[in-house]
Amino acid sequence: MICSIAEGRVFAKENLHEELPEATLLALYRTMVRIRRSEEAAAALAESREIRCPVHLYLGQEAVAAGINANLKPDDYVFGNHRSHGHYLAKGGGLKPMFAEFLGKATGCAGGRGGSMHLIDTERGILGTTPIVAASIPHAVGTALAAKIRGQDSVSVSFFGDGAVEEGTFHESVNFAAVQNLPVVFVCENNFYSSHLGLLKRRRCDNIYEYAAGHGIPGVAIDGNDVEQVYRAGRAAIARARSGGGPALLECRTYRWRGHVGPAWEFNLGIRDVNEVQEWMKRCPIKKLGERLLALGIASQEELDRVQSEEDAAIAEAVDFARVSEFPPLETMSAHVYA
Amino acid sequence: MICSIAEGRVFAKENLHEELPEATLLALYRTMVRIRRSEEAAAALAESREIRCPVHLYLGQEAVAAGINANLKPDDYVFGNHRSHGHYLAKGGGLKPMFAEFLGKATGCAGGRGGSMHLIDTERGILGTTPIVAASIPHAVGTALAAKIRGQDSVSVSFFGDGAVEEGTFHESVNFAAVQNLPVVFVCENNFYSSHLGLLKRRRCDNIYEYAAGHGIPGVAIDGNDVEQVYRAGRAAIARARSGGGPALLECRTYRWRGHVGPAWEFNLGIRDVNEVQEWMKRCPIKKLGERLLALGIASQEELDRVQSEEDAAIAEAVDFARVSEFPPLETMSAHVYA
Amino acid sequence: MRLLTYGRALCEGLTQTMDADATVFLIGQGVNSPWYVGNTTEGVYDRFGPQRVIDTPVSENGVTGLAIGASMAGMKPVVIHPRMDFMLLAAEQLIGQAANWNYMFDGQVNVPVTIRSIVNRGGEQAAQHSQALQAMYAHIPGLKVVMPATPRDAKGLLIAAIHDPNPVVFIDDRWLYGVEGEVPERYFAEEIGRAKVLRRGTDVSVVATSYLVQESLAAAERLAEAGVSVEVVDLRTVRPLDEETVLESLARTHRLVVADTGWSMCGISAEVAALAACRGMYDLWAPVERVTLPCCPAPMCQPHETAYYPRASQVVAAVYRVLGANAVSYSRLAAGIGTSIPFSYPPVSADGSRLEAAESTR
Amino acid sequence: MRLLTYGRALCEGLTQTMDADATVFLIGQGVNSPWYVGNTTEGVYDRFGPQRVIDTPVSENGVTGLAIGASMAGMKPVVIHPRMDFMLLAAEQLIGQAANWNYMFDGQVNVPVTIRSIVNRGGEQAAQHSQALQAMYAHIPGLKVVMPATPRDAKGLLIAAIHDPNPVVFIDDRWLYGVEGEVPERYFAEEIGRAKVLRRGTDVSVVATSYLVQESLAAAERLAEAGVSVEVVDLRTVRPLDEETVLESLARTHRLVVADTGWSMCGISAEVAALAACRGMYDLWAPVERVTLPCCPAPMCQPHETAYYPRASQVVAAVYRVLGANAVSYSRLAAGIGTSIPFSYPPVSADGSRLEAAESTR
Ligand SMILES: Cc1ncc(C[n+]2csc(CCOP(=O)(O)OP(=O)(O)O)c2C)c(N)n1
Ligand SMILES: Cc1ncc(C[n+]2csc(CCOP(=O)(O)OP(=O)(O)O)c2C)c(N)n1
Ligand SMILES: [Mg+2]
Ligand SMILES: [Mg+2]
Repeated sequence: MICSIAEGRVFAKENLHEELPEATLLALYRTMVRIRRSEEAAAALAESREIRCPVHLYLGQEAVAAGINANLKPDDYVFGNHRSHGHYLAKGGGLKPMFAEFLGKATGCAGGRGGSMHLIDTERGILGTTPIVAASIPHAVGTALAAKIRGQDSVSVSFFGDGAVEEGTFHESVNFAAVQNLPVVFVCENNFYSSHLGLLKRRRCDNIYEYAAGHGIPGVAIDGNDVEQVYRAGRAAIARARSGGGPALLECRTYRWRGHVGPAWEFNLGIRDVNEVQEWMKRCPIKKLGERLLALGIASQEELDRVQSEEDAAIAEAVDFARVSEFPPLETMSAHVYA
Repeated sequence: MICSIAEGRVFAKENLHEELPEATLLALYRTMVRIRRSEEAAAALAESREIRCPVHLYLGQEAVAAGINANLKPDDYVFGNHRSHGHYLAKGGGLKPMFAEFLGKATGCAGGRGGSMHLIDTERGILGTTPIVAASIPHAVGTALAAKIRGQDSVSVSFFGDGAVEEGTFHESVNFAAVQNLPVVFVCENNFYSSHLGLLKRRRCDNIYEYAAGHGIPGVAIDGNDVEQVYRAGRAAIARARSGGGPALLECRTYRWRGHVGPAWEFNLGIRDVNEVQEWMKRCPIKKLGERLLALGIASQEELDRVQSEEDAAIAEAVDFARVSEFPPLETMSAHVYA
Repeated sequence: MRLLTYGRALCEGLTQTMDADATVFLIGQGVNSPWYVGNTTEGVYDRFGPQRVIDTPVSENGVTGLAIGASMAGMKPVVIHPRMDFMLLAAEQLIGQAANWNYMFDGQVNVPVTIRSIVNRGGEQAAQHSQALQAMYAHIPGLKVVMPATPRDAKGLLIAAIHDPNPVVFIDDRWLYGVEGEVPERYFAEEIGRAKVLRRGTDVSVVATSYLVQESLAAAERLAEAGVSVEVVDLRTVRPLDEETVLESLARTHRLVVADTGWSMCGISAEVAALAACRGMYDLWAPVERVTLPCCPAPMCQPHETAYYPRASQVVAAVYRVLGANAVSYSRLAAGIGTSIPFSYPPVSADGSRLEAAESTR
Repeated sequence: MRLLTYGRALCEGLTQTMDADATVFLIGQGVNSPWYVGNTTEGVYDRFGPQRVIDTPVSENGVTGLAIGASMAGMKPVVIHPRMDFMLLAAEQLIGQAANWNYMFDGQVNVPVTIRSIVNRGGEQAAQHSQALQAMYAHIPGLKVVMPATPRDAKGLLIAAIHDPNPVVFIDDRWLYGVEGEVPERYFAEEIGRAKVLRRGTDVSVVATSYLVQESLAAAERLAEAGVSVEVVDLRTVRPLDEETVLESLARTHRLVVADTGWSMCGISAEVAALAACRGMYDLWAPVERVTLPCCPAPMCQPHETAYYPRASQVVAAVYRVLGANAVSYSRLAAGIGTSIPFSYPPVSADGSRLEAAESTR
């Protein structure tokens, strides 16, 4: 379902249709389940007000984070936004530090100073997510520039939403990466909404990938609910970037199931139709891959269920860990203003 | 020489090849000569340090301002940048207030508070030029929005350089105008340099007009040294905007003869080649139209010379006027901070 | 008089102005959303339609710039930035363009734009969703900056801001939206640039902004029970600053606490303290105290967040500190300029400890 | 010691740091142009090549943001904004991102970026090419702001800024580029956060920033001829502010003039005056005087421009004003707290008129 490829600037075609190894498919499945089940746990904790900080759930978009991150090494960089639980987990971030951070505990990945919108795991190339729309796009360009200057082969991936392309910073970043030929992949998760506003209330056409042509780099729109397609496109773009081919823009078309922030579903608010949500839920990326795995005989239903129960157990453990952890001491409030 | 038209979003084709009436051609010629000769006068005054404020000369780009503005009514809005002498004159701004402003005199169009980079003529829809790159692009979108809200048929034109498309503000403005379908025409004067940097040091491809497609509006690249082509493309875009068709992007490919700022030629500084400048000077827009007028028998050489001597006389008068004018009184320094 | 909440007062002011003046329009992120702006634009879209109520893409600089452009053409746009943090992206258009335009063009084109800038903090939103940056804008000639603290001012100053021929940064704090107070039903404007003494007192002046006005009033109430008479001055406008009202209050009480919702350094509290040092020095009997945010970004976790934001108790403590201070300069005494009559406010021990202890038992 | 101009000192500091540390790179508009940055990057491109000296598109927010990103990855970028005005476009990345990062992530990722921000004014460039916005950045916890006034500091503080693990806004004024002074040839750093007494004096302290330090030194020279002993304190760093050095000076001289190159309201001069009101009040014998830009944008025409920028003569006039002031508060006298010994500095008449008249004949 590749809608368009900017003329004369294509990925190698064969890469986009290759069958993926079983182990890869199983790993993708597990990652998506981990994200799905932790988001559901987070939703419940937010509903019960145990989580008090704003949580922007990734439910429905799991294929994007899973498919892209599976192509990255620990020293590749990933930058996200307000909706980054999935990016963090898919890059290898731990469940315990994540849930502890949601609760503002000292054991949280940001020491209880960030909350859900500020996840970090320096060991895994996550140098911090920021909820200011588009603000992290130049950061990803910067780590790519650092890699280039140092002669490292790290690639940077910038995850952002369809709303972020409305910020000029997006264009400034892409243009700079293009002219400097930097190893960065721009992944736009087009879920068709920016908080309460649908895509066509904010732009004239549904054609985000076309910005790539203007900036002189490859751009493709892909089915962001098909993790295999995301994986292949990500692999091609990342390999190209790593080998000096420069940046690319992937528009992954997907959908967030819940409302913009918090656990609510956002029906009947004049924002979106129940039917629309249900249509997209039928295209659940986990169900889709699960059915493939069953059909190809790669896994049995039992094995798939086991993945889920294993992840559930880890999540339950993480939530307990978070609950029993302490808040940071009051005296540390003013610490770390300066390094 | 239309390089490309964003697919499915075209101007009416026939408009682009029609012969222009004699009076129009003669008026375009006069406007270009007025700009040319005042810029040369300004260059001389800057060389002798009579003008002390920075002057960004429009020499070589005259066809763009002349061709576009000839399609505008007095209550259409025009916004410019640091290099706006031509925009101001072509929209009907007076020579006396312009030269007086260059010298910082109370009789200047901005009362001696702006200088060359801040020209204004509210009677002619010039609400002020600003030298902050790209800053006036949203202003033009705003006057277009005002016209739309009021049900006025004014069109806004935004003039900016190839450097300005590197500012995110450009994209934010175009996207907003597109989604709101506003009567604004974006005129990018691609003179291939942003101060000391050539185009391909700042972007990967020479394809500015392609941004239009990403934003879902028509975009064309035209020969900015051919005033007839500029006039026709401007007319089509302006008429389309006026009749509710929405915005368009015109990339006018042209060249500035002098250096970025001031009267110097900027040769042998490692910035640009003498040959390149000479090549472009051969494609002088005034010479080109002059030859057409002679060939078509619309004007004799004598008549063309007369245009120049009339303009020269008016310019000399304006310079004298500026010289004998007074500075604004010292007590007014702090006036007008608030309206 | 009719009671109204601050949030509804904002909405009423906006609606009445849009009714009265067809050149007013509303633009910004979330102006037609159930969340971004609380109840402050309720019903406005239904009443005025998509031409005059424009929900925008996420493009702060562009949108602010185009509102500025529209205002040059004679419109009176109200731009909403649902968080002051996001407005940083529009700093160039506000500071570089709007503030300079009227001056730069000799008064020929003014920029009657109103920027409604919402401070929206707490709720464990952390550092990037909590900033109160009034000082940035108050620093700039050409801008006006208003910070209503009461429902009446929310309405009256919003109406004034929209009609003001200059760019006005109108800062409202969501913590105030639920505050109820008397608000005239009629269409009226409060004067921009006037502070107001909300409570008369004799012992100390507390000059405050925004929600800290409410906290200062609460502090004054508590202190009155302890026999301390506090004058509360609501600045209302931070640029232009109503220096005379502050100085008059200082001349009456001789002691000054400044309470501002932003940071201290080069903040509003600095300017008011500087005013005392420059123009009120002879009236000042004790060092000025500043109640501001601590010198760090907003924390996230609940205990830190609770400690971070100053409340009435911090104002009370600051009042005790200024009351406990001596009114005479030892350096001047040493130089033989002054007598040795240490002065301290009657019910307070020299270091203020007695009353502070009493306070802590509340 | 070797003499060097301020501009060349900047260049030497940069070059030595890039020699010493491979993680340092230079990025910004015009870093390799003959105009934008004067002579402050001369030879740097030839020495370090296009990998480490990157001239950029006109994209202030993006470029600042990517430098911040590179610094998170362990690089030490130096971003040049050839005019502080243009840097407004990068306000969100600086204030929203860089300043908060280390705090928000519990000290795990710091942002060692240096923002060289050039104040470039005069030359009839008008309002949008003249701004000196140090106060905006000084207001923000998490940022450091340095403003070297001498060639030695230009080099030493630049080296310190680049090595500082925090985001540092380094502000240099092109009016200083030609100033010559002693600069060590060796690779050295000055400490960020320390003010310096550049001239000892007993009658009044002039606390100044950037080029107004040079003007204040000139003023002190003139005033010395008139028998007035001026202490000149160069702030050097405006955030963190070296409060102790200022207060010590005030404790010695008891009179304070603050001279800052920016606007007054909520400016650096406000903070220093507030410091006197809050922590130096007992030492203060006269109202504080502030020497700043007038409360308007930069004008264009030559007579206005000349009048607009404060110079040594404004510092001299301010010194006379503080010397002419009384050291005793009449309000305290009236309240019976203080004696009635009006105090005025020996060679000055009560209203300062005698010496001011003398001055005006120079
Ligand atoms: C600069 C800025 N402006 C506005 C916001 C408020 N905001 C938070 S999330 C969001 C929507 C972003 O939409 P999109 O990028 O599509 O991401 P999604 O929420 O769909 O994942 C907005 C407008 C913000 N955080 N930062
Ligand atoms: C925001 C901003 N950044 C940088 C500058 C400095 N500057 C002035 S003109 C200019 C070049 C602009 O190039 P272009 O837009 O192509 O216009 P041209 O000079 O070629 O007409 C630059 C970078 C500025 N004025 N404003
Ligand atoms: Mg979205
Ligand atoms: Mg150009």
